[in-house]
Amino acid sequence: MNFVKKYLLPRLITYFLVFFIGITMVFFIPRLLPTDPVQRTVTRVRAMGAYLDPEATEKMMESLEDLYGLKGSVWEQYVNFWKRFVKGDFGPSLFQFPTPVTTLIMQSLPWTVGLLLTTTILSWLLGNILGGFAGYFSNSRGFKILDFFSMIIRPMPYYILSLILLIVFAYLIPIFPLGGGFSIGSEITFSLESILTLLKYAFLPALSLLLIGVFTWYQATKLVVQSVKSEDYVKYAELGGVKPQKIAMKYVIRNAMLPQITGLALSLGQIFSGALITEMVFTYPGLGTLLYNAIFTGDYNLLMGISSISIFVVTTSILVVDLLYPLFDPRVRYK
Amino acid sequence: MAGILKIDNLTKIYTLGSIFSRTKITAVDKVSFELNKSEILTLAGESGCGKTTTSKIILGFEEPTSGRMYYRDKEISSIPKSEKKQTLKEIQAVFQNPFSTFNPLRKVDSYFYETLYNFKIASNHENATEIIKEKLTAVGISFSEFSEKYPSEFSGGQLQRISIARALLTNPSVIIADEPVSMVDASLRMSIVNLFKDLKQEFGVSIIYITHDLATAYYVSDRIGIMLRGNLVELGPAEDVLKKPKHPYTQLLRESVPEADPKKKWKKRISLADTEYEEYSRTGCKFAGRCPYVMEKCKKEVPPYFFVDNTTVKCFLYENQGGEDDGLSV
Amino acid sequence: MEVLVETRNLKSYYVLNVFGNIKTVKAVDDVNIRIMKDEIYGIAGESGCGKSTLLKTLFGDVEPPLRVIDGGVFYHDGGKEHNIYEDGGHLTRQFRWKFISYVPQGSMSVLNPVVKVKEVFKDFLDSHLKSESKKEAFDIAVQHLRELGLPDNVLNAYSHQLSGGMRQRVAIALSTVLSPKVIIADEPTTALDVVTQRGVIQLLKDIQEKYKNTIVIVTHDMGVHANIATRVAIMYAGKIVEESSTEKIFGEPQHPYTRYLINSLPSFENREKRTSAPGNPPSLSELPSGCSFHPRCPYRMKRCESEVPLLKDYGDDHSVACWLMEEK
Amino acid sequence: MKTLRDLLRDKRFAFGFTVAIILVILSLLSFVSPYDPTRWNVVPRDLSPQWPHILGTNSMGQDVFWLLCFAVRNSLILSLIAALMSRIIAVIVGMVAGYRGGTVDRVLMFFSDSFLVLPLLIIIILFASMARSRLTLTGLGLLLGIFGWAWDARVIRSQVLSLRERDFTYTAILSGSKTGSIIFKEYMPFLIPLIFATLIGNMSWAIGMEVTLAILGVFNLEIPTLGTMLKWATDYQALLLGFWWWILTPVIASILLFISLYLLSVSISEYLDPRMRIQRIGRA
Repeated sequence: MNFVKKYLLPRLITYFLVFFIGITMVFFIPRLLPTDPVQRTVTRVRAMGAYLDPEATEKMMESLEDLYGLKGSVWEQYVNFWKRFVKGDFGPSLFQFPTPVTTLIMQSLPWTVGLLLTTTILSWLLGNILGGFAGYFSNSRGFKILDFFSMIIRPMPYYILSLILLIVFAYLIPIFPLGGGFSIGSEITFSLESILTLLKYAFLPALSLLLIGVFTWYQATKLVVQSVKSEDYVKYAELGGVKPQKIAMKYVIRNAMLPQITGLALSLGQIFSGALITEMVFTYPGLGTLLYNAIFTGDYNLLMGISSISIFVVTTSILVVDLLYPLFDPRVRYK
Repeated sequence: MAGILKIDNLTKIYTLGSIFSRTKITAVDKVSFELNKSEILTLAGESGCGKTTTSKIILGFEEPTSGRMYYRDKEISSIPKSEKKQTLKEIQAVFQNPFSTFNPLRKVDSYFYETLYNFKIASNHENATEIIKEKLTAVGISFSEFSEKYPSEFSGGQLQRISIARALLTNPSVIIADEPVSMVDASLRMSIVNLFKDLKQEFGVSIIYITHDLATAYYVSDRIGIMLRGNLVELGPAEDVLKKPKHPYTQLLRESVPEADPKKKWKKRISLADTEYEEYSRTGCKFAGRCPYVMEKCKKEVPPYFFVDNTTVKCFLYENQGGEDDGLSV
Repeated sequence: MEVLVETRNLKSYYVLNVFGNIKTVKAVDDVNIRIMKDEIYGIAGESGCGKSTLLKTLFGDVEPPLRVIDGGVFYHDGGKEHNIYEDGGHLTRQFRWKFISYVPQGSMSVLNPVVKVKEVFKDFLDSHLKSESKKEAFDIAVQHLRELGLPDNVLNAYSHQLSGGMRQRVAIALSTVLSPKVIIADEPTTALDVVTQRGVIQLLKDIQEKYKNTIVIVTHDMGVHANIATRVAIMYAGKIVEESSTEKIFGEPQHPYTRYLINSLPSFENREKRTSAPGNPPSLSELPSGCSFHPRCPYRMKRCESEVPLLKDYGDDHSVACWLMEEK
Repeated sequence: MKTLRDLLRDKRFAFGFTVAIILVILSLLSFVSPYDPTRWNVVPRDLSPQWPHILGTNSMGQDVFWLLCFAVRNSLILSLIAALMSRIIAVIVGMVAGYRGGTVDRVLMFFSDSFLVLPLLIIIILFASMARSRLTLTGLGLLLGIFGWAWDARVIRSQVLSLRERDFTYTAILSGSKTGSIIFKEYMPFLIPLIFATLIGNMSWAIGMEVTLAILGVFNLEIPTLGTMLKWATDYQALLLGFWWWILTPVIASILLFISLYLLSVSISEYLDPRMRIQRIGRA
């Protein structure tokens, strides 16, 4: 049926192409740069004082090259990079040596996804509703205050806001833990008590993501709503004596939501990066902290693994959001 | 009277949609006509009938899918690059909305000086101002009222006259006016329409007048062509086409024009067309869906042109009366 | 004949603050009209003469920067007279769609694009009827649509699936669903093609003959007025300059501006040279003194430049606002 | 100057403008700084704010106030490089895609979409962590410039698309002007305000990115910028040791910088919106 052909197929094609470009970029960037990771690891090992005779360094360079997948011509490396990627194998992590990169990522991925999913959806909904009503009933006092706050919080990058929250709520008024995802030693069961501690630890990172998210969507929706408010069908409904609340919800917000859905899809990449940084400030055990350690220790394979997985997560969630769009907009469903 | 501009089987097909779902819309379907020297030819029809697309192709803003155009008996596409600018100079245009004809952030007179310098008509500022003054008086605008001003500082009527003056700068032999008066107030409309008639007599300019308003078309033009969904269905002198319309669609159009006379109210009731989309893709005659005299033949075959008392009409009703004609009637 | 809607020296201006200086646009300047039962009242005039603003004020759709400065609009409903601008204009909501309804310009986006047409009908009905009578009111609406010759599947379609003409006929059906006494139509056919326009006007005339209600139609196309209106008022620079039956307006126009307007209209009768009124229409924020047409009027007298002529009835319901009539 | 007076009427612009002026003065002051920002232990360590060290000193023996002047200056320079670089790419891509249309448009927009959609932070981190200490100020500026153009290319493209359909493009063609002069004479007056507003917005993004990269330790820590200042403060646990002035100075300075840049870009783009300018022409 032509809906699939017209809407679905192009979206799928772009999804695979964007994904392909992302992974290729991740693959080629390290190879373009002059520094050779093998050389750097060897110099670091030598700096630690261990004396290596030339032939031992030779064999070490040999095994490192294999670990880094730097064997053979660039094209062969590229092909077997994809082969291993499909199997989900990024080679072992150099810092925590034998454990493969994939298991490390799988440990921290659920944390990030959990935090990200809840805060993004919550902030999107809250921001839209608030922005919708602010746009429609724009002169009431309550929304003036919200405008002021959104002007303060929206421009702030994720790191600065998380730092402030950390200082205020964990240092000056220590009601929240300074970091981490759960108290050391307690294992995660589904008992009420452990869920509560989980929430306590996750509260500050979630709050910082939520604040920026809500206010960004608040402002975006307010702008869209103010333009939708002057559309003919809204004027016509007002002239027809339809109740203002119904107009606000069914006419204004429902139509203002459409550009916001594409907006959500386009900004997922940024929200993901923001989440990583916020996790770092609160040492929340998600991908962010893992990424920080990977950079700190120069763990090349882990870095490549995290980049590829994040590209996969982001592009897939954008595909999902894109596929949700027709449910809201009949103009796409029926030609 | 040698034809100054000849259009032969012009066709433009738009393909919409991405590589997977291709939908084809024939905006202009084998249109042929000839524009004589110092003549006003009207292309009239409802919105979406292809009249504006045709004008865009003639002005070179759109590429035709097929068909040829001859200017002074030379095929336009075959004119070498160097001479192309020369022909471009001789075909000018006047647009519908005066306020979007000029860039709101630039002074209006900058276009005038630019045109004169680009086409090397004037060498220096004084000589250029001289020519501009002359053209402005031709359209009834004084130079002082015109110079150093932005478009937003003029009224609609004034700006449209200035747009006509700009088209006259290069002493064109063909002007294409796309709905030039539909945005102008009714009471001022006549003064601009009269201006077109004067230009024809005074400067011998041939004008292609694009409109949906048949009454003004009848008042100003020598010959009228009626277009429907990309087809030129009827072409002939204004008197015959509008007083004795032959094609059933022209008859419907003629009757549906609300005349400013209470004695001439509509009598017959009409049924509205099915959605435009069906009419575009219809095989055979595009009017078959609404035509009161529809025959089986109309639905299957595309009617050819027939030449009946110096009007070309594309309808089977006239199959036996007039001889077949290749649509290039004088 | 019973009066339904009446204005008494109504003045509604746009008060604009353009970068510090206050500019008042006198869109409706001291207008007195009486709209009767069972007639089609046409308001003609060029763009920018204030006819749409008059319509908005008649319907009670007044939002800043538009403000009613003086006078009032009176609805005669059930024997009582209500001035809708008496206490802040909130009175209008109870009259909407029951006593007076509105047909918008035939623009593309009049119906909510993301819901089905029947949802829009439901919204309009719900806000005016008690809950239990909604179901059968909706059935009346469906039956109503069928009477107006609209196919049944229109209700289940989305507005982008309908053609321009169809969308406009749905808007007209919507405006008549609660059988109001007065229907206000602001340029209902301007955005439509000639043939579709004829179909829509034919529909409006059928409705008026069937329900014996009143239609107030505003358009700059004199041909439309000739075809549909029983009485026509000519508006110029915020004032009504002439008002009479359609035959008289077209047959023997008295006001110089009306005469220019009628004579400048091309017709299929003959192709003699037609002249339009000299000069340009004045801007509503800097109106000339006295009669606002005097700068362009060839019969200008001393008096026209200073005194504003009042709209006076000079016999068998033909009123004109021009000092020439006093001389006759 | 008249435009400035008009702009100052808008409260948001007034606030943003004053803060920006203060920061620019700070960065100019850095040229007269008595201390060299890269040398340590030039002043007694860990002094709380008192004369002559208005903002106190840090654990590395540097005066926080003069360090802040250098930090603001370098951050502004970095963001200018990044913003100008991304403007050039955004304008070229936006113009070509908007004016040419067809497959060129589709391919260019596909690239801009993929740049928009991919988590750029990860890719930039990959890039920066490889270069690490050799990443100079201009190096990072160019890097951020290469990744910062996607969103604005889209905005410029849609503006060019709408301009192309306007009749005055055809009037210009009929007046014999070639594509080049059409773009400069006809479209530039519309595009300049857009480019200017997005430039400031991009500067704020670039500074935010620099702070993030510095915290991640992928930037050369010798160059004093807002990010590296914060990095040193957090590494030396300034927070726990109670040196609040050391950590709060970069935090507050960057908050003020972000807010002022945001307010400037919002109010300027509103002021320079073509519709408003046309209104003003009538009045001027």
